[in-house]
Amino acid sequence: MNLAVKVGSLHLKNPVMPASGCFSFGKEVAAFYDLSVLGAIVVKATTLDERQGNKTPRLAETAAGMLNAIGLQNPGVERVIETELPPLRKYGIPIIVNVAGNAMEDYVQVVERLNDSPDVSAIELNISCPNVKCGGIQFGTDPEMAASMVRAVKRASRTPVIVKLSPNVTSISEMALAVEEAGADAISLINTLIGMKIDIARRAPLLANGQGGLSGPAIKPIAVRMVYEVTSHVKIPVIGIGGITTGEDVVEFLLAGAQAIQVGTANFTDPLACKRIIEELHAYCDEAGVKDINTLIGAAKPHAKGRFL
Amino acid sequence: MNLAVKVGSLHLKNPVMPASGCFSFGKEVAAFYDLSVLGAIVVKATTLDERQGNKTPRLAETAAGMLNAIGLQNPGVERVIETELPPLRKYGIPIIVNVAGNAMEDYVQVVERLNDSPDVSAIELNISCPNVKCGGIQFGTDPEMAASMVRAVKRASRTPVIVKLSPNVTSISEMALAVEEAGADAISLINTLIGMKIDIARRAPLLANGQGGLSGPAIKPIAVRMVYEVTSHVKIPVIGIGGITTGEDVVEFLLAGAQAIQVGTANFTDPLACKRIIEELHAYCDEAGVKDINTLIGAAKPHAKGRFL
Amino acid sequence: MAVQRVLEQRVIGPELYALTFSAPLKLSEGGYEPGQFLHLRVTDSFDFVLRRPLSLCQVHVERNALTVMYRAQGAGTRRLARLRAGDAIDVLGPLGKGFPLHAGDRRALLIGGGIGVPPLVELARHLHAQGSEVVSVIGFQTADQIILREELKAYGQVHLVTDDGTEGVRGRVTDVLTPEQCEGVTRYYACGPTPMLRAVQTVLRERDIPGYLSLEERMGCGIGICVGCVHKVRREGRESYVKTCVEGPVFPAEEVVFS
Amino acid sequence: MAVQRVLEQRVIGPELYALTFSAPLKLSEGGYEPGQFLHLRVTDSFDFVLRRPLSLCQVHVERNALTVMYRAQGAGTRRLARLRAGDAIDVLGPLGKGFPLHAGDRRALLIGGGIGVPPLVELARHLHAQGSEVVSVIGFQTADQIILREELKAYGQVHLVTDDGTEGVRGRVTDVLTPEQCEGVTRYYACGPTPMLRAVQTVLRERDIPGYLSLEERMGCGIGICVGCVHKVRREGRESYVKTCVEGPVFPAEEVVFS
Ligand SMILES: Cc1cc2nc3c(=O)[nH]c(=O)nc-3n(C[C@H](O)[C@H](O)[C@H](O)COP(=O)(O)OP(=O)(O)OC[C@H]3O[C@@H](n4cnc5c(N)ncnc54)[C@H](O)[C@@H]3O)c2cc1C
Ligand SMILES: Cc1cc2nc3c(=O)[nH]c(=O)nc-3n(C[C@H](O)[C@H](O)[C@H](O)COP(=O)(O)OP(=O)(O)OC[C@H]3O[C@@H](n4cnc5c(N)ncnc54)[C@H](O)[C@@H]3O)c2cc1C
Ligand SMILES: Cc1cc2nc3c(=O)[nH]c(=O)nc-3n(C[C@H](O)[C@H](O)[C@H](O)COP(=O)(O)O)c2cc1C
Ligand SMILES: Cc1cc2nc3c(=O)[nH]c(=O)nc-3n(C[C@H](O)[C@H](O)[C@H](O)COP(=O)(O)O)c2cc1C
Ligand code: FES
Ligand code: FES
Repeated sequence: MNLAVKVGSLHLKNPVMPASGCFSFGKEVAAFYDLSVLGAIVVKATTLDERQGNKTPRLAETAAGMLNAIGLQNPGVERVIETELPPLRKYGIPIIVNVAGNAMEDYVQVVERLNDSPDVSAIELNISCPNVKCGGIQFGTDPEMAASMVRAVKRASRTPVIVKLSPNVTSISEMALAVEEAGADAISLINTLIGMKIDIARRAPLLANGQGGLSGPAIKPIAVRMVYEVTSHVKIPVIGIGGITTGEDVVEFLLAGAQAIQVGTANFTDPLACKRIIEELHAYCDEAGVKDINTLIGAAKPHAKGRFL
Repeated sequence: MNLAVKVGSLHLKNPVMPASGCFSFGKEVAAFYDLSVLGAIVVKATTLDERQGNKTPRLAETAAGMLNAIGLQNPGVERVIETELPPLRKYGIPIIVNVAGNAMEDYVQVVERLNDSPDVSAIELNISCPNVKCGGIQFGTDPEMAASMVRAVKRASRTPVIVKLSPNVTSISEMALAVEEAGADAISLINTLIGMKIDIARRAPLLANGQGGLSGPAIKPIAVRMVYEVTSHVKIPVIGIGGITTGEDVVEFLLAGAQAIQVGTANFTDPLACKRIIEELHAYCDEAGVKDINTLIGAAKPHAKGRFL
Repeated sequence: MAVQRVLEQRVIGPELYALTFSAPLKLSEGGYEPGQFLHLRVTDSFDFVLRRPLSLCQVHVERNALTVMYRAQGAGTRRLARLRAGDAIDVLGPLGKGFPLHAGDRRALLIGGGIGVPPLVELARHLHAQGSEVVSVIGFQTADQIILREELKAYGQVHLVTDDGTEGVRGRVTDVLTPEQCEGVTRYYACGPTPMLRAVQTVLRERDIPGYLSLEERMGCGIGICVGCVHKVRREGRESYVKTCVEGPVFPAEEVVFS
Repeated sequence: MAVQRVLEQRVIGPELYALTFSAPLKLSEGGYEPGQFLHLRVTDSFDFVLRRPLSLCQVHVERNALTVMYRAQGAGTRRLARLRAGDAIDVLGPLGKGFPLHAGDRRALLIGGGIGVPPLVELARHLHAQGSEVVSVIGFQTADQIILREELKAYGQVHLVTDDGTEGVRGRVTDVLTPEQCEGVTRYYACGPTPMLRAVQTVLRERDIPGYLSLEERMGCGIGICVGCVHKVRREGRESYVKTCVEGPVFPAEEVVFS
């Protein structure tokens, strides 16, 4: 049975990778299992300089989901390159670095700096973080700004550029088409939806930041719809993200058109989540007689080649 | 203790009403309890002519929520006026008619026809139904189209016009400001988020319509955020909707700035939901020493007058 | 509707269960019809915002209890299967319109497929009580799926069919609905998967036998407020979608339109 | 991490519970510290995507079991309170850094507020075992909230404080931390609500006594991957947010910055 997929020029031994910000830089989870089972690893958003992030509380639980307002806390690109990435080499899997910033120059500078690291397989451009005042979400909601960002980063980057889109837009396809046109090598979606919880005891928003990003199983139907819609409009590969918790969830995203997927919140509920999901995916293919997982991709679309496999 | 609130010129004995499409025209739930306990009643979307709606399956369950693609099945405005509304008179509560259509003329004609009914207290303009090809969602995602629709309907309507907004937009405040400016008397939000579920056994979208509208507890954080945001920008009253299941959920929406709320999906889980929620709200106010529920409205905002009550 | 007590959960086959709970109404006073359904809340968790419709299978007047039989196929029914005697269960119903009885019927044909068989048991009891002869044709995928055969035998002849021939006649229920077999049948009642209902409708229309079909649509509310559960019917030459939860799940066979 | 068995659920006060379950590690081999926490999955439902952190309170080496004590305040802990002996529970941990022991300490002052008292019991046992004198100051809102007094008495003197004076001294724990009382104290350990920790830090800084604070921040993962649980610390003159789940929950008091 073949679980290997390609995302552009990236070869993944299976379509499962952790989502940025939900796996830190890998070392903590490495205490639970051998990370080489993963399709790839996506590390926490990296900015030019170190960031402290938002005040606490940064987390809230919601029905089948959670809100976070971390605010991009990270040690800055230098330390990421020097100390965080090298230990990941030994797993022999692609390392994708999620890049964030305020202005376009920040992004370009981070990407240029990452060019020098031998460990980076691709960058994931985070123009969709809802949790910082100038966290790039304006780039994530305006197709023209997104396109110019992608052009600038593509010019600067040695490695493939995956653009991570925000679901907080009227038309996700319009955003996707704009970044494809601008040269993106792949698209990942979705980032979190903007949400809020009020602490009725304190009569104030629960999160110190007021609002936060909603993730988890609650958002899965929105993510599946966006993957289905975007893959019907663009030709570049799409990585599906949102509420994935089981192997069957992965199948759902693949059928909707995703080439690969990322697991976020589920890592918090269960540190073994990615490993378990890969095993479940394997078991599913076994039972369903799927010889090559690529036959599932897009198979839920009308007239899909794979539809009646 | 006072639970009564005003939504513009509408006087509600309490802020709780069923959401459109989740209570039909009331008679079925009337077999479970006396509808006069409700703050108001909002009936199913009404179109000019009878509509059959979409093929089945029309429903799917999701984590803490559900998808629906009913497609505005309704008997048409004539029969609504003749047979559905008169039996509701006896409850002595405001009757709000949710109005939908394709073209602007449809909406205006329905509203004009409703002017003749003595039973209508207000209309709720549904420019946000995601489940029909021409169901008005284009009016719900473009501020200028929304504004022109509101102007036309305001000119035509004898009763107050509540505009129901779609959450599937980049900026909910922009939509809200546009309809306020165009003369809306109130805003209700949110309608459902567009979602999808894939049936992995059939390898096809589960709903006959492909995509559907996501509702239920899963969307509550998004709804609360939008209510908080919109009430920070507009002066007209806002009715909060999305995942409300308990009295405490109502309090959360009021604190976020909602003047009243609607209960949708919870009616399916529990036919007594609205009645129970009103009782829970009463009990909450009792315990928390809230003498007038209006003191809760917007109290979670910084510098809110009610904040430190 | 009210919170009831689980009295018994019994395994009756592979992934097949019989769940008995206290009735939300006083059964000795009637108030229920065979063919109606119960709308069960799975748990009080948000994992299941929708209830699950299961047909009324057996009525125990002495214990004032009801039994449903179901296959644990999806997440909700698998969760129901974890209930144990003593647990609470939120039960709405019985709901909908059941199988109408016609006092003059001499010979009633009951046709059930798989997990569509349960509502036929209570129906057979009522038909038998009114003096109608009851003939049941029940089909299953394979022998280990067979349920309620003995219960139906108590009221009349039972023809068993399995897809794979592991027991009874090999084939589909319609294979048994020969002209000879249908001789003298005054009315039929069918419940099972949609393809079976469609085939039964076609065959028995040819034989000019009136009957009823119990339809299976996904339900939201179960009480007529969500308009999710509709099925197409033809009445007075006009096709329209009607709510199966309140106007059905049982419909006169000639009304039902399969698309 | 592994699925464990609940051995006992005991009510120890109004909305207060002691939950004992099989340990996910071999306790006779060590591998835990007082002050560490267990990260419990509430149920396998999506109602609770986040685990709940509860301090290790008691270690039962013979039974290879652990006890946590908690207040059922929100939805998750209320659900935990429904667990019964024999139920399964998914336990991650013990996690984090606990209270460091200093062999030379003559007199250790343990300060606990409300549901912050539990981790002090295992700490007291360890301190007592190494020969340090243990003095505990524990505060509660009111008399019926008092927990673990007898358990702490087994290791030394206990000063009881209640907000309303229904038992012990009326007031706050800091009211008891007089210069006389602190006489000879070589180190303190505190766990409780943030306002208490802040007050304790201030008072004992004045008395020049070094100590440790166990902080309470909302946790996502509990293992260092979400960066949700941070608290501000000052190290070498520089303030930064550190993860309380891996670098804490216990920190040297002088590092902790309350804003
Ligand atoms: C009137 C009526 C009577 C029924 N009686 C019985 C019975 O006696 N025994 C029995 O085993 N089954 C019966 N069914 C089918 C039963 O309702 C479904 O098998 C069950 O709802 C599936 O739930 P799940 O949690 O296993 O699946 P999930 O896939 O988790 O269900 C998700 C949603 O889809 C709905 N759904 C999924 N499959 C079906 C289906 N086949 N029919 C209707 N809704 C479905 C569920 O109700 C739920 O809303 C009946 C259905 C209807 C409409
Ligand atoms: C290291 C550590 C040790 C703890 N030890 C104990 C203990 O031994 N006994 C005890 O009773 N409590 C302890 N707590 C507090 C306990 O974790 C919370 O009371 C509990 O998580 C609340 O969950 P809930 O389901 O009741 O509330 P909910 O409001 O449903 O919780 C929602 C979310 O907020 C978090 N949360 C809510 N209140 C708190 C809080 N006060 N602290 C941290 N997270 C919170 C929950 O973990 C959950 O993620 C400890 C907290 C930490 C950080
Ligand atoms: C705590 C937390 C931190 C996150 N940090 C980042 C981040 O740094 N960069 C990014 O692109 N996305 C970030 N995300 C978004 C996730 O990568 C993912 O897109 C989202 O959570 C949806 O997936 P899920 O439902 O599986 O969690 C974060 C999400 C969470 C919950
Ligand atoms: C089955 C169903 C039918 C609906 N029909 C309508 C409708 O006719 N008109 C409308 O404005 N909204 C309709 N809605 C949206 C609800 O009124 C409400 O805005 C939404 O469901 C969110 O609230 P909830 O989470 O409480 O369900 C419908 C929702 C559902 C679930
Ligand atoms: S199930 Fe809701 S109308 Fe029938
Ligand atoms: S709880 Fe996730 S990093 Fe500490």
